[in-house]
Order: sequence, then C-alpha cells, then structure tokens
Amino acid sequence: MNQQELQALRNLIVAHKRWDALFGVLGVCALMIGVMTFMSLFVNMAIEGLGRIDVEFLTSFPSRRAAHAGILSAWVGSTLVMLVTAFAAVPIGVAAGIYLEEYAAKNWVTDVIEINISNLAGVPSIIYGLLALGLFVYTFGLGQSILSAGLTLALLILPVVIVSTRESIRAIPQIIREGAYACGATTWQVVRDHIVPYSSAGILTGVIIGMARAIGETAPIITIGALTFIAFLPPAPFTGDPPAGMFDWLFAPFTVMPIQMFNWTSRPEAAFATNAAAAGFILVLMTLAMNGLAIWLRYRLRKSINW
Amino acid sequence: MTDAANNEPLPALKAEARDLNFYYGKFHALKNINMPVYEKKVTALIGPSGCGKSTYLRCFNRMHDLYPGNRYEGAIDFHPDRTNLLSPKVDPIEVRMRISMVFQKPNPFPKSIYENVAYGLRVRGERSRSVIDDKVEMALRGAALWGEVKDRLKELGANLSGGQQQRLCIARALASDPELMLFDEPTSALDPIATASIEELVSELKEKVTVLIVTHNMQQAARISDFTAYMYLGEMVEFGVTDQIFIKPQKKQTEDYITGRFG
Amino acid sequence: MTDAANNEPLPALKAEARDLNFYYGKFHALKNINMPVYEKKVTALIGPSGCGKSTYLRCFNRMHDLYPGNRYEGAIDFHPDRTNLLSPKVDPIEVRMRISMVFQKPNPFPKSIYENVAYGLRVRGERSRSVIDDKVEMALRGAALWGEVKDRLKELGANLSGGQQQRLCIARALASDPELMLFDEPTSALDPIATASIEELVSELKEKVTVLIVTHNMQQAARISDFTAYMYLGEMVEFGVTDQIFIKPQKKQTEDYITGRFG
Amino acid sequence: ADSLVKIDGSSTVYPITEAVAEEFQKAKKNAIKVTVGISGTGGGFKKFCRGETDISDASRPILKKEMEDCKAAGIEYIELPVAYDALTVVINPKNDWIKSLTVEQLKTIWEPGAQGKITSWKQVNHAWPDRPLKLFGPGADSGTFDYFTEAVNGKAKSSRGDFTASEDDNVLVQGVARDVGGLGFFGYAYYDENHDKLKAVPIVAAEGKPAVSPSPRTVVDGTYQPFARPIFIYVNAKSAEKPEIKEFVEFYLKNGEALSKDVKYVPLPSKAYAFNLEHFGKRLKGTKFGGENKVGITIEELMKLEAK
Amino acid sequence: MVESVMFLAAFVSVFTTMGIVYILVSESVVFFQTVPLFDFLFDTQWTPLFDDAHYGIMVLLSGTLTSSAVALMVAIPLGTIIAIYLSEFAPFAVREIAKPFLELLGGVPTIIYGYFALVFLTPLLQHIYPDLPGFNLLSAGLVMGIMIIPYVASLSEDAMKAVPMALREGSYAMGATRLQTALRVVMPAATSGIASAYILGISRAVGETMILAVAAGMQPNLTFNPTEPGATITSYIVQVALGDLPHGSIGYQTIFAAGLTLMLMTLAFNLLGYYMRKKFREVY
Ligand SMILES: Nc1ncnc2c1ncn2[C@@H]1O[C@H](COP(=O)(O)OP(=O)(O)OP(=O)(O)O)[C@@H](O)[C@H]1O
Ligand SMILES: Nc1ncnc2c1ncn2[C@@H]1O[C@H](COP(=O)(O)OP(=O)(O)OP(=O)(O)O)[C@@H](O)[C@H]1O
Ligand SMILES: [Mg+2]
Ligand SMILES: [Mg+2]
Repeated sequence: MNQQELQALRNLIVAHKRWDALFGVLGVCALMIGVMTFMSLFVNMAIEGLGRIDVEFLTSFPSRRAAHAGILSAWVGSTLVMLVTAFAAVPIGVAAGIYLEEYAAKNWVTDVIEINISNLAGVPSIIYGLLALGLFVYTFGLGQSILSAGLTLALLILPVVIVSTRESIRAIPQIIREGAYACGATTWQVVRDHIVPYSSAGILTGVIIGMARAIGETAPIITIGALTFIAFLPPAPFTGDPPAGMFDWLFAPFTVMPIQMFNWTSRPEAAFATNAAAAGFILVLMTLAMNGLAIWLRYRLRKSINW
Repeated sequence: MTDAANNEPLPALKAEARDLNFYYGKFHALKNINMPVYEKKVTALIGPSGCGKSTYLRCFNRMHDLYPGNRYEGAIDFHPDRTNLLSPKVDPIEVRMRISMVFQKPNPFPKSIYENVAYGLRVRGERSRSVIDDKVEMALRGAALWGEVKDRLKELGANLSGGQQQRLCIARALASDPELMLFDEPTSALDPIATASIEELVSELKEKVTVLIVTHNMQQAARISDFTAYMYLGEMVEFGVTDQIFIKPQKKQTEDYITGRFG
Repeated sequence: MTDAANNEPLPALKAEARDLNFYYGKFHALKNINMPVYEKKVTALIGPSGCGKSTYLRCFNRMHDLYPGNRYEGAIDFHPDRTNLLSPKVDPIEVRMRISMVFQKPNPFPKSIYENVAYGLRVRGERSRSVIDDKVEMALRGAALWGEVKDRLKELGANLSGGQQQRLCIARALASDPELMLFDEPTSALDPIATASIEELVSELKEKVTVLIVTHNMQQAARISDFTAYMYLGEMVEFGVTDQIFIKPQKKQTEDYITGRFG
Repeated sequence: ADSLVKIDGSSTVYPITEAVAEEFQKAKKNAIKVTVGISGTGGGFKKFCRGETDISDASRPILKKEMEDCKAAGIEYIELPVAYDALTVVINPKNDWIKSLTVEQLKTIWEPGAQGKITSWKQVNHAWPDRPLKLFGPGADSGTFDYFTEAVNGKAKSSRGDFTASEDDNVLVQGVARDVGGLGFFGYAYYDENHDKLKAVPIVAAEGKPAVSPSPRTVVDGTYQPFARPIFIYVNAKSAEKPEIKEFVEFYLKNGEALSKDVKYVPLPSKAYAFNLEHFGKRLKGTKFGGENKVGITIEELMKLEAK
Repeated sequence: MVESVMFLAAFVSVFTTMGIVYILVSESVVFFQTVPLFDFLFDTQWTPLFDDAHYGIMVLLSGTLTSSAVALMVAIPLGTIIAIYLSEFAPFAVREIAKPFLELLGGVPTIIYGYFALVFLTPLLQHIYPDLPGFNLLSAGLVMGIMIIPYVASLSEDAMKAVPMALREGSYAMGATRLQTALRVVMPAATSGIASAYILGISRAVGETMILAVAAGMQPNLTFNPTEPGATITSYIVQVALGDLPHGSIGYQTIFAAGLTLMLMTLAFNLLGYYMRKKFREVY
C-alpha cells in the first residue's frame, strides 16, 4: 500500500471514528436521561420527605394528624405480604423452572406451559388484581388478608422467578450434568446435588428482583380492596398456639406501603403530602436495598463460580 | 474384523457391540458397528473429527438417553452377565453405575475435592463415613493424585490445575469400582506434561479395569492402547491389535488416515 | 533464527516481529518473539495447545485491543512502509483494513452470502453497486465458492455447510484486498473433505497474498507452508523453512513435538 | 380472639371514621382493634350486605338495590348521620369574571347535552370572556358525583362525560389551580386546605336567593344550598349487640362533633349527636330515605326525618 | 412423584391463565348480555357510569394506544441506544454501574412516577406549551416511557451480549468501527431478542396503571392527540375499583369487559413476540 492510499485510508478512518464518538456521546446522554430522571425523582422525594423521617415515623400508626402519623402498620404489612409472596413464589417458581429445564419432554404440553409463562410475564398487574379479587377473595374466601395479597403478588412475580431460575440453571454447563449422570445419579439426585446448589445464587437474585417489583405494586392491591387505617399489628408470624394459631397472621387485616402512600396523597391537608413523600422515599429505599442486594449477589456469583 | 494375523490368544471379552446403529433424530450417526472390547485392555478409538467416536463411546453408558430424539438399534453385550446395555429394559442408571466415564474437558463439580470423589458413592446411598473415606483415598491414589491433594481435600476441585482436575475426574470415575471406563479425548485440553501423566495413568489402570478411549492423537493411541479401532463416517473401518493397525493396516482408508493424508 | 542451511535466496520481508512481548493482564503470554514473515509465502505456526500461537497471530491485527488489560511490548514492522503495527499511534482499524483474518470456527454474519462478502467494502464506505458486485464475485472466485453459491447470493450465510462457511469467511477476508491474511486453525472444525479444499485454497492464495496460519495439525503445516515456526510456552523455539523443520529440526524440543512425543 | 371492629366504605367519610378509630383505640389502650378501609360507598355496602363488615361508611343514603341485597342476606342496619359535607364548587383564583354561579348556570355547564358543545365560558354567560372551559370532578362512580349531578341536573349520574375525573381530589385541586378557565367540585375539606390556590364560588340556590359561600356556618344555618349533604355510618344491627361495636358507635357519636371539626368537616349540631345516640340506644333499624338520595336537605329536616 | 409435583408447579402458570380467563370471561358474559358486542366495539363514547350509558371501548383503547405510543417513542429509541452503548461502547466500569442504576429505574413504584409526571413534568411542559392541560396523555406517556427504558434496554442488552464474540471479532477484523459492528452485525444477530424486549416494553406500556390514573386525567376521550387528557383501560379499572360502585352492577362488570380487552391485547402482543422469537431464532 503506498503512502497516498494509506493517507486516504487514514482520512476515512478518522471520518468513521467521528461517528463512533458521536454515538458514544449519544449513549451517555440517553443513559443520563434515565439516571437523571431517577435522581431528580429521588432527590425530589428526599427534599420533601426526609425531614419527616424519624424513629417515630417508623413506629407510629396512621393518624388523622399528619405530624403523628407513621408507617408502622404499612411497613410491617408490606414485610409480611412479601414473606407470603416469597414462600409461595419461590418453591413454585423454582420447581417450575427446574421442571422445564431438567424434566420436561419436548411436547405440546411443555410448549403450552412455556407460552403461558412468557404470556403471564406481560399480563398487566391490574389483571392479576381482578383475578385475585374473584378467586382468592371471593371464591376461596380468603378475604382481604395478608394471604390473599401475598398470593396475588406471588402469581405476579412467578414468571420472573421461573425465568431467572431457568437462566441460572442454563448457565450450568452441560458437562457438569453429564458428569453427574455418568456417576449413575438419577435426575432427582442431579437436581438436588448439583442443579439447585449451583443455581441458588442466580435464583435468589431473580427472586429479589421480583420482590422489589412486587413491593411497589399498588394496582392489584387496590383491586383486592385495600384497608387503610390499621392501628395495630398482625400477630407475629408462627408464634400463636400451634398448629392453627401459628397461621393467624395470614388472615389478619393489613395495609401496605404503596396504599398508605396513595391514601396520604389524596388527603386534603398539605402536611400529608409530606408524609406521602416520606413514605415514598422509604419505599424507594426498600426497593433500592433489594435491588442493591440482588446486584451484589449477581456480582458475587460472577466472581465465585467460573465454569 | 478381529485380526487373524495376531498370534497371541485373545483375552476375555468385556463388551461387544453387535450391529449397533445409532440415530440423532433422523441423522444416522453410527452404522452397523460390530466390535469387541477386551477385558483389562485399553482399546483406542481413532478417526477424523465427526466420524462418530464420541457418539459410539457414549452409547456404552447410555449418555444419549439424556437427550430426546436419540435412538439405538442393535446391542452392546456386557460381559460376564451379557446384559444388553442398550435394552430399554435395562435402566441407564444401572449401566452408568457399572461403567464410568471421563470427559474431554475436566468437569469437576464445584464442590470440595473430597466430595467430588465421594459423589459416586453418595449416589449409591453410601453413608458410612469410614467406607467413603477409604474409597476416596483409594481412588485418589489410583488416580495418582493422593500425594498432591491429601492435605487439601476440603478445597474446591476447581482450584486444581487442569491436569489435576482431569485426574480428579478419573478418581471420581474410579471410586465406584467401575468395570469399564470410558475416556473421551481426556487429554485434548491439557498441556504436554499433564498429558503424559494421564497417559501413564491410563496404562496403569488396565491392571484393574477395562478401558475404552477416544483420542484424536494417533501417537497417543499407539503409545497407550492394546487394540485400536478406526472409524470413518459412522462406520467401523478397521479394528485390530494396535501395533498392527499402525504398522500394517489392512484398509487403504486407515493407512491414509494414519499417514496423515487427511484430517 | 533464520536458517543458514537454506540455499535459496530469502524472499522479501512482509512483516517482522521484533522483541515482541505480550501480556494478558499479568500473564506473560508471549516472550521475546523475533520472527520474519516473508512476502507471498505461507508461514505456519505450530506448537502444543496453549503455547501462544493464537495470541501471537492476533497481535498482527491488534485483536487484543478489543479486550481490556492486554498489553503489547516490542514491535511488528509491516513492510514495505515499515509501520509498526503495535504502535499506539497506529489505529487498529487501519491495521485491520490491511490485514484480514479467518477464524477457527467459521463465523459468517447473520446476513446474506453477498452481504457477508461485501462487508469489508461497506465498512470502507464503498457504495457503488457495480464495484461491490465485481469485488464480491472476485472474492468468491478466489475462495473457490463462486460456482457453488452464485445462484443463491441472497441466502443466509449460515445456510451453507461448515466448509462452505469457512470459504465464505475467506472470501470475506479476501474481498478487501488484504496484504496479509491470518488463519487461526481454519480447518479444525471441518471434515476431511472441506479441510482438503481449504488447504488447497491457502496454497493458491500465496500467489497474491502473504499468509500466516496457525495449525495444530503437523501434516497440514508440512503440506501447505513454506516456513514453519514452532512455539512452546510463549516462546519461539524454532523458525525455518518447513521442509527442514520437519526433516531436521535443530532443537531437541521441536523434534520431540514433531515426532509426537507429546501433545 | 381479639375484639375487632371492621369498617369499610366511602372515602369521604373515611377521615372522620379514621379520627374516631384512632382516638377510640387510644382510649381503649388497644384492647379493641379497629380497621377502616376505603372501597367506596357502593363497595362498602356490598361487603356490608354480605356480613363482612360491622360498619359501613356512606356518603349517601343506602339505595334500593343495596337494601334488597341486605335483606336477602338477613342483614339489618341502623342508619346514623355523622356529619355534613359541603360540596364546594371551585375556580381558579385568577378567574375574575365569576362572582357567583346559579344552579341553573351549573346545569348549563354540566348537563349531558353540554358535552362537546359548551366549551367556553362565553357560552354560559355572554358577559364572560371566551376562555376555554376546563371541567374537573370526582369519578362517575363516587357518591359526591351522584349528589352533584342529582342536585344540578336532577338525576344522579346524569352528566356530560368530557371532564377530567379523578378519585383523588388533590388531583382535581391541581387541575383547577393550574387552569385559569378551570372549574371543579369536591368536598369542603379540600377547599379549606387549599384556599390559597382556589376560589370557592358562592352559589345561588334559586332565582332571587342570595349567593352563599360554603362555610361551616352557612351549612349549619341551612343557607348553603343545595350542596350541603349529610354523610352516614350504617351499623350492622347484629354486630351492634357486641359490646365492642356498641362501645365504638357510642364513642363515635359522643366525639363525632369535635373530631369532624378536627378533620375539616362540618359537624352536626350537638343536639343531633345526642339525638343519634338515643336513636342508636333504641336500635331503630332501617333507612329514613326510602332507598333514594334527597338533595338539599337541611339539618333541621334531617333531624325531623330521623325522628320519625 | 417428584416429577409430578414439579409438573404441577409448572402448570400453575396455566392455571393462572385459566383463572384469569375464567374470571374475565364469566363476568364479561353477563356484561355482553346487556351490551351488544357491536356497541362495545364501535360506539364512540365511553360513559358506562353515567345516566346515559355508552360502552364504546374504542375510547379507552385510544387512550391506551396513544399513551403507549408516546411511551414507546421514548423507551424504544432510548432503550436501544442505551443497550448498544452498554453492550458495545461502555467501558466495563460504566456498564457495571449503569446497569443496576437502570434497573432501579424499573423498580421505582409506578405510583411515584405518576406524581412525578403530574407535579413535575406537566408544569415543565406547560412552560413550553402553555396550552397543555394539567392532565394529559403526553406527560404520563413520557414518564411511562422512562419507566419502561430499563425493560427495553436491559433485555436488548442481554440479547446483544449473547451474540458470540466470534461475530464481533469477525467484524472488527474487517476494520469495522464500533458503531459499524454494533449496527451491522450485532443488532441483526440479536434481532429476535431485541424484538422480544420491545414486545415486553409494549406489554408494560399497555398494562401500566398508576401513572395514567394519576397523571392522564381519566377523561374518556376518543382522541389520538397526546396533548389531551384521556382515560385508559387500566386507569378505568382502578378508578372503578376505588369508587362507590355496587358490585354486580353493569358498571362494575364493565371493568371485566375492559380487562378482557386488555388481556386479549397483551396476549396478542405476547404471541406475536413468541412467534418472532421462534421465527428469528438466532442463527449465530
Ligand atoms: N447431538 C447431536 N445431534 C445431531 N448430530 C450430532 C449430535 N452430536 C453429534 N452429531 C453428529 O454426529 C456425528 C458424529 O459426531 P461425534 O461427536 O461422535 O464425532 P467425533 O468423532 O467424536 O468427533 P470429534 O473428534 O470432533 O469429537 C457428527 O457428524 C456430528 O455432527
Ligand atoms: N484472554 C486471556 N486471558 C488470559 N490468558 C489467556 C487468554 N487467552 C489465552 N490465554 C492464555 O495464554 C496462553 C496462550 O494461549 P493461546 O490461545 O494463544 O494458545 P494456542 O497456542 O492458540 O492454543 P490452542 O492450540 O489451544 O488454540 C495460554 O496459556 C492461555 O491460557
Ligand atoms: Mg468427540
Ligand atoms: Mg489457538
């Protein structure tokens, strides 16, 4: 290649790289739009609500006086609902994921299940609310209880759990599976000894991400019929007289963070808006913490098992 | 297929493929294979890439059962009891408990060295700590790894070097006293030194166990095996005593391959 | 390093590695490599797995720049203009436009056959349909693929067989008139027939272009190359005219490798 | 095990009930638990008539359909008015052309026939500027909306549909506060909290009557017409036999006056609460409204009605 | 045994769908006994709760489609750009920090976004368009778009990351720049993954509730103009769920008919996505 051609080539490259640089800037801008929105949202809420957050706010029940109102019943309710959600969604989701990856034959039943799962992932949450209202609240007679809400949200996050289970199972190299089978293990032994332990961190990540989404869900809980004023806590889980009393909490009335927030935003007194911002801030912190945990787990995971 | 030119008396049969055909769905991967595997000998499978060596090997422990759409025809008789390994009546788990396998890439479980070796025993439901301890030690000695790892049995198997990992996998395969061991290119992912140690090990193994090994390295086949089978496009072209296959193959195709005219 | 025993006059230099060192992060993968690449000749790189053949080859087109933490030291001079390919001042894109590469596994883009071959031209901003048409045809002819695909240029590249895909990748590499072509084990994923056709192609290519090829198959190196370099553990052990390396290597290590004492 | 008082229903009544529940639990040292939900008057009656709740908050009297449901399920109830709500018509403070509105004018604006036609203030009154008319109101499924449409258009739910509806009254506040041509209506409490952002329109009930602004005083003296309306709780008669419910209701009636003032509602006169307490003591069952809403009822009339 | 238990777990998804369909259809059947399907589909007014009731679902659909279109016009380009940037351009550290940040954006409760649209974005937009009403599909749609970005970006990025390095190397080896590689090789190779990311984005947009309930005005308005207020299927459903409507009334049943419409829509999108994934299955 002669000097002249080389120079032409270099000019071309400079021109092309300009586009690269331009796109780089575009990418950063696009990212910034997202990040800035989040920041302004967060800061906005922090400015409005931060002053209101103290121990009293966390340990008080709702009240007609904004300055005395707190979110005790709301965060306890959210926590308990999440507990039910996790207890329901994790076993079902993980079992379903394992079934599809390790057991299912390739036939139309499996196809139907697969289509269903990907479809459910796109079903609007409000539709789950309608389902829960008809099914859990009335047909099964569970009422507007922690159990109903927890199960509803469990159904809502089930696709997330199933998908992340399947993904982390798929990340296990086939040769590990073959190695185990070659030792004479049954499918169940392979699942128990290998699949579940090696994919647990990934599954956990999915569960947490799902839960972070569930904790902020408002619409389905509104549809079930939300209680708003609760100035007492449900019985502590698993403490009542066994066996029946232990599960009293499941049927207890409850409220959750987004509902509390929603209620406060619709109150006439401006002071309640501050409460709502404070509750919103804590709610976002809760989802932040959960997402953060998931991110950390994923990071750990990537470091630990390197196939 | 067996060679008439060989003067030594043939050893006892350990297994025998009879009219074996194998299909990946519609693809006919193994065609009418007939081949003996002799007891306490090393039999090498050679042939160009894609000729069906791995496919054939994996028939012996019914690995193909793990995937849908695969189909066996014919039989592999397993001696002395003459069980047909491929019979649908025979549980693949039973087959795999009697026949163990070492893979191309070392695939230790992400568990401790000890647990890796003990896995075959655990699968069998063995619980006695002392029995397991003994067998683990024996297997690790058998895989010439005991000296290197005896003080770090609790460490992750993945912390070992590639060659050590492969020996760990051999120990895992050994621990459950297999009657036949299958090796699928066990050294192709290893460096020369690790390769040499595995080769030595395989040669030693045949005192206790029958070995069937796939290799793409003809020198390796020549060095370690007693019998060699040359496959091409799913067919068993030639089978015989190793020295003869390499020195005086009966088929032109085999000769072409061995002299490096293709592959 | 060049062989004094060779009587023919040496051809012109196309490239020359001088004191080349390469690091994957902390790992010192290439150690002080000095080696000439002669114009319009085929130079083969051989050596056991992990010795650094691919690493070395990928220095020539700055492929390592794609990944963080990699570091070059020394130089690869590219003739006639004596550009140092590794100099940070030289844009890797420029290097790659002049030096093309064919990979181990065929990697056609998910585009039509035509677009695959045209890719290098499009990347250069070529728009003229007729120029592209001409070059595509020329490249496909050069890769001995024109006859097979001329009626199906609109089909996806992935629809071709493995060997055809690899030839497609060669055509792609050819289309932009490279001065040097790098091949990294281009036949190791192919069957014997496809291998033979690629080998033939490489031998023909050297009429127009300089070729540097990595292979794990010594017979292949012997068949197609003019010069051979034997690498071991990141070092260039021996370089010379192919016939001499295979018949009378100067180093014991090379001999051991070539006679199959390890690997 | 624990004694529990379950209340659900209207969001309008909610603040008062919440205040009562809060004080009641405090007074009882949490020995009795109270829950208050918001599922709307209709949703509340639905649950009430299934026997799921003890008390139903209602921003309107029980309707025929709901009476039938309750009857079918064998549920009897005691109707107790607890406070007054003054529906307030608000405009933007920058709106300088409106001094008062007659019910007739409101009808011009809100009647079903106005949909898509009455879009400018000028069309309501020629003297007013040609500014776009932006309407805000509560959702068509709320008691407030029913009351307003009945009072203005003569028939519940009879209204134009092209207005911005929200269950959240703050959203309506925002809307009117931002739009110079905005007009909206909602409960007095929201106006009271936001009187710096909004202007309440004095209402002329009928030709020749004076324009009256909403305030506790004008509600109690019966001059703010027709938008003052009573709000109720309905107590399940069977539940009322339980001591905790009985205690709660008595507490409600005894403290209702102070507490409704506290949450910016207009309390009934003191004697009305005493009267209600007596009423409750006698367990007088059923409704006095015969299954329909009555518009523009004053406190005097209400008490007369309840006394029957 | 184990297998059947696991099968049942997997089948829960099918039961859920069946449950949803059963609930929606059984209530809708009652609804359609009163309201002819023709009116439902072709009436141009939606006033089921008014005295003069009309049941034209088109009105709600127009709101749903308009707000979704606005949202997607934000989310798809930005999401795609971010995905390309993160997958092909960003240094490792930026990606490690930015991705979780984006996911947080998807984790913020949507009701918070609703108020953000109402009290922050709308006034901001009113500075630019003084005529913009306080409630409009535009600002709700924009905020919704931002909320959806992470779904689109993250899934598209996964799809692009899954494109084998060999293809990228092939492109770079030809002298392509990053942008050329991204647009000409990586994107086409990841088509099916990107398409399903878009489809999930669409489903999210169509099904989003609280943002619209708070910021879009809940005004049933047959319009495709985003600067007008409007009601969507979802916001109508919460509105009724929060309201004073007696259960069992025709007004109450409308939410199931509307829900059924919504479900059918998302089902159609998801099936489309499934089909696209099948059809354009990556052929690396
Ligand atoms: N799962 C599969 N489905 C369909 N065909 C397969 C499958 N696995 C292998 N094959 C085909 O079967 C033939 C034999 O493959 P096999 O892996 O047994 O070859 P091999 O001799 O082991 O080659 P190598 O030396 O490359 O390992 C090949 O043509 C291959 O493409
Ligand atoms: N990305 C990487 N990071 C760190 N080390 C690497 C990386 N790639 C290769 N290596 C190491 O560099 C050494 C040389 O690798 P290289 O791939 O060049 O070997 P090779 O001679 O091409 O082997 P093969 O014949 O198996 O392809 C090996 O020890 C390998 O483990
Ligand atoms: Mg193989
Ligand atoms: Mg290599």
